Amino acid sequence: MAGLEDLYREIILDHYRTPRNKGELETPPAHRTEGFNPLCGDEIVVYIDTDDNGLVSDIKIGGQGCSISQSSASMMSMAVKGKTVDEARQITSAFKRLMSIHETNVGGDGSEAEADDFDEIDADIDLGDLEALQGVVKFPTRIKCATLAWNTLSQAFDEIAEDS
Amino acid sequence: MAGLEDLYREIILDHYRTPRNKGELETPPAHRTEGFNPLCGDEIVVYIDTDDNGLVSDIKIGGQGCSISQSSASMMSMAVKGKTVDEARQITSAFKRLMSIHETNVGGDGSEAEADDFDEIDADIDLGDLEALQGVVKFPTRIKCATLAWNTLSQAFDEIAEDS
Amino acid sequence: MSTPTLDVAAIRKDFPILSQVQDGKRLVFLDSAASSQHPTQVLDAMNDIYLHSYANVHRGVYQLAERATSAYESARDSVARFIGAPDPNEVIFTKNATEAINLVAQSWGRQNLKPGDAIVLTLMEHHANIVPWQMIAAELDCEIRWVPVTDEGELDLTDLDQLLDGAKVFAFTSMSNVLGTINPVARLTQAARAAGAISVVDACQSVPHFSTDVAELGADFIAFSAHKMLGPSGIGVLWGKKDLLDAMPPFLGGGGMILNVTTEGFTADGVPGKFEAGTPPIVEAVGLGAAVDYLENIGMDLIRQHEVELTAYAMRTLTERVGDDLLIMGPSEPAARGGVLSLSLADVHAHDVSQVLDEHAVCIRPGHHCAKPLMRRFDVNATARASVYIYNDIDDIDALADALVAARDFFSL
Amino acid sequence: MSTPTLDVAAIRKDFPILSQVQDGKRLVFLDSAASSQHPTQVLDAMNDIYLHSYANVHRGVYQLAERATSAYESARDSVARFIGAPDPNEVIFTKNATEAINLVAQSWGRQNLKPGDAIVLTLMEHHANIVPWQMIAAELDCEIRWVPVTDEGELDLTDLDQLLDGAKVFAFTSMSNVLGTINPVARLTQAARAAGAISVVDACQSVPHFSTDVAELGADFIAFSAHKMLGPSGIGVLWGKKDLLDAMPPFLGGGGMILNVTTEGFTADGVPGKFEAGTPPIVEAVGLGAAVDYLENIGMDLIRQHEVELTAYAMRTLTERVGDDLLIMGPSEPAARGGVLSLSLADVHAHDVSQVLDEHAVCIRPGHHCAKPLMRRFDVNATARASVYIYNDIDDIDALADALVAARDFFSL
Ligand SMILES: Cc1ncc(COP(=O)(O)O)c(C=O)c1O
Ligand SMILES: Cc1ncc(COP(=O)(O)O)c(C=O)c1O
Repeated sequence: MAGLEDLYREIILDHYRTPRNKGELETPPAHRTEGFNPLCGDEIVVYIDTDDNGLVSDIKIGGQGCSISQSSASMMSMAVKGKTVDEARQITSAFKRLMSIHETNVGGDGSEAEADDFDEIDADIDLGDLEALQGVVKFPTRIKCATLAWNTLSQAFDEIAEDS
Repeated sequence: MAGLEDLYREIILDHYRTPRNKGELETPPAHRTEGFNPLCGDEIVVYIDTDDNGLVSDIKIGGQGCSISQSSASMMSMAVKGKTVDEARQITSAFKRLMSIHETNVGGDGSEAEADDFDEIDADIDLGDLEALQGVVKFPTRIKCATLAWNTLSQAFDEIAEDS
Repeated sequence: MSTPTLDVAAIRKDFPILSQVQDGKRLVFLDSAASSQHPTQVLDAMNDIYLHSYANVHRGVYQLAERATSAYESARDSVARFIGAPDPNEVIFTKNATEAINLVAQSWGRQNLKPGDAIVLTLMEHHANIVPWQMIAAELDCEIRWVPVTDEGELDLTDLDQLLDGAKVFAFTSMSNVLGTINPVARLTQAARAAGAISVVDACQSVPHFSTDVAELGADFIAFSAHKMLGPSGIGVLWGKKDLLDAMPPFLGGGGMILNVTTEGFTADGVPGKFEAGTPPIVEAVGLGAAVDYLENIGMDLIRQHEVELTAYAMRTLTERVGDDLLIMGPSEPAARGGVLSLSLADVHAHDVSQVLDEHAVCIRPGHHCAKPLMRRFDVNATARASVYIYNDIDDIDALADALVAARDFFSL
Repeated sequence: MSTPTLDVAAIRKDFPILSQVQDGKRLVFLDSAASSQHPTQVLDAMNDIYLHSYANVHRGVYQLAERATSAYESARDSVARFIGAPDPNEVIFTKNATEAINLVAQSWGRQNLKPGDAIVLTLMEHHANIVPWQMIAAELDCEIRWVPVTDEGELDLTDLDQLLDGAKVFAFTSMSNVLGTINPVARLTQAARAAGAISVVDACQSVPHFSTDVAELGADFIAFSAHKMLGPSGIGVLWGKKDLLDAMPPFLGGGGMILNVTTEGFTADGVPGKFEAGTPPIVEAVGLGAAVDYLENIGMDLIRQHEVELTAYAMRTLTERVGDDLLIMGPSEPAARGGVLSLSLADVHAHDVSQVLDEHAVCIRPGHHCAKPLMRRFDVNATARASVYIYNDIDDIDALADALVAARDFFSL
């Protein structure tokens, strides 16, 4: 049995207590996307600004949720800020693969992620702090907490692409 | 366990093989009502003529069904022909009480019949041949076969009363 | 004490799942408001059908089919008796309470609602008693009005008459699955009747816990689920007044709900058949019947008394042990509420609370409890909900208190 | 013989109900087309959940809830694999096949059908694949067209292209539950596609008996019920193509099918959640998963071969033993049909035949089999239907023949 320490690594609690990039951005110019975890009620609002070079020039996170969803959002904001949209999407894919081991067994979001070998595909992507969330896969119902912000980010990118 | 002889008394088979009052009546003046046993597909068509004195002056039975539903219809036609509508309704009630012992447990028709004491209430009504159908109560799913014609008759009386 | 009390130790013997040990700890199941556990009597009744008397119902002449049909219909009789329904044919078996409410919203609604008509709901409804109405309201262009909720977690009935003025439907819960609040059902159904509206009572949280008499409640429809009252998954109940049910068009079409079918059209059967299209939850009905027998055997009043006592003990103990960090939502008077406690532990999120509690083998439920409008009313996005039933005792409450203290300490407030 | 055959004796050991003795006679169960029996493996899987891992799904963090959720979702994976569905999220759990078809008729139908649109059905449909279409056709003023049936009991496809011309839906059965006729599903779905209609396949009688691959069938939707394939009552399956399901509005509203709910309205979740409002048939899904494992373990091809052999034996034996008094409806070639034999015994009514057969502990089903338009087509009002499955053997067929002879003699033709 996985213990609480596997889930609540210190760095996670730190991001939860002191979330980075918390707040709002003015819309427009920023884009605003809301995400829900239908099971527990967690809500994430992603505000995102992209510049003419396709860079994520700014990102802010709103909403409420558990330590896992909030810390994941906080770390995400740091990981993608200043990156190109393409890079941010790659990081998203890498993170979702990290989380995917049980996702198909908790159902509901239509994700078709499979238990790929993370290290092989993503060896060149550095998830940094985010790897602290790896322990979440041992708690299947919490995976959706960890991926909520990322799904919302993907949706935001999709909407931005459609708009332009 | 009740045996087949309890169900298929000779008189029942006789009515089944040689149904009385089989046929149709011209409508109008006759009234035509169809009844269905939704479970097995048996259909009964009752053609009925009432005269100015409230007598069932003629009755014919159409449709198809099993030995129980057909013989019950045949005996019914004999029992009510020449009787007043009120008498016919009384016979119907008496017969339905005879059949009611399990009816609430086979469901579906909304009948609220209870297991009244038949003899007490109906001592003065002579069901004649119809009592041969008493064995049916030991075969709960067949009760609906036996009551089909009678429910159709009641409906016919109701319709006639509404029309006039 | 001379008043009888519930013999929980004896009851627990009937629930093998509760003697489970999780990581060396006694399993503490406090999530019955979501779904309850099953006594062996219920499982045995279902196994007995599968092992000796299984067949499709209503259509066979052979003995297995007769036994299965009679077991299925006896379950209807038991449920009717349990809720005081005058006629077993008023009891419709659905797949869950949610389907029961959708049935009313769609079948009664499509026949009776017109553009501009008002449907009155309360802010403490479960999504099951909101979304079906929002769907039909959107389809038919009806208005939805909301009865507010006070800070104490009770319905604010100040403007009820205005809200009901001209309304066609008043749908409300008999007991909040979040706050534990017990609503004055008879008073509300009477107000609905006075306004010319039908009343639809979501009785999911009350039928399992107190004695129910549909005549006393005065409702037109009530809905509940077997899985919250010791019964199996896969079956719920709609009870409705016979004349209303008779007048309603069918909901789902198929076998078992017809009198006749031709290429030109179909003729629907009477109730309950009309609303039970397809092969029904046969064995599940038998399980529900056995659950009802089990509950009746204990006695609903004794069950209610036990839950009030346990709730009082819990409110006292949790407040003492966890102190000001803990907020218990809903009415402060145990006798005015059911055995459902929604907790907030300072700024530890409910999801995290539950996770720590699971380490202590304490099973509670975090989340919005399918009552998002209510959560928004209280400006929370999740609570940690503990709920009790006949098999819970003060040891369970003590374990909950211990675990909450541990959770608080883990997140070191 | 060197080809493998089904070890029926071994299989029967898994079905305790079949070792029952009725009035001193071996129970002969020949009504699996209505509902099949259950191997202990299926019952054990369900009891195991109830005894060790029961909780409501999708909403709890504690271990019971995680185990229950993962068991429920694994069942979805098993069903998806069993029918070759590319994505488990295309598998929607319903209460029965009837609900599955109503879901398509109402959700897809209300969104896509307009007055004057045509829906094509066949004359051999079960009411479950007729009435839902008649209901939506009446509501939206659509036309229903019927594919006729030949005297042999096959679909008469002569005018199929005309019938499909301009149609929006083609709904048909993969196998007749009365005639045993196996329809050329791939050809029919292709014709539907060519005409721009969606295809809805009632696969109730085929999924339990032959291997199914939704890609090969080319259908847009298929529906079937667990209780005809060794699974429990109370659960059915709708499979649909992902893009169609994604585009459809919800069917029932409530908990579990939403992303968000406010007083203003709701946002629906994605599939499968969108179509699974309320507490789903949790344990029933696990039972269905176990049934699927059991069937896969035997092998669907071997099952099909066994049923063809048994059907051939039955057609031969019954004709020899009962002679000209007996009429067997449907295709005369056993390999062209499933193991369903609708019998007419001269002028003895099916109900009476069944009654006599019950005296011999032979369980068959009399009636219209929820296919009244087909019965009318053949001008019968009831047939006596015997149907076989994996646990039947030639002894069962011999007992059926004996009992039919006795029935004929009892009514002394
Ligand atoms: C061909 C066919 N379609 C549909 C059904 C309906 O299935 P259910 O009653 O499980 O919904 C049946 C079984 O009765 C059937 O045989
Ligand atoms: C108050 C209330 N209403 C409705 C429901 C829905 O019940 P079900 O999911 O069994 O349909 C629940 C349970 O989740 C509930 O607590």
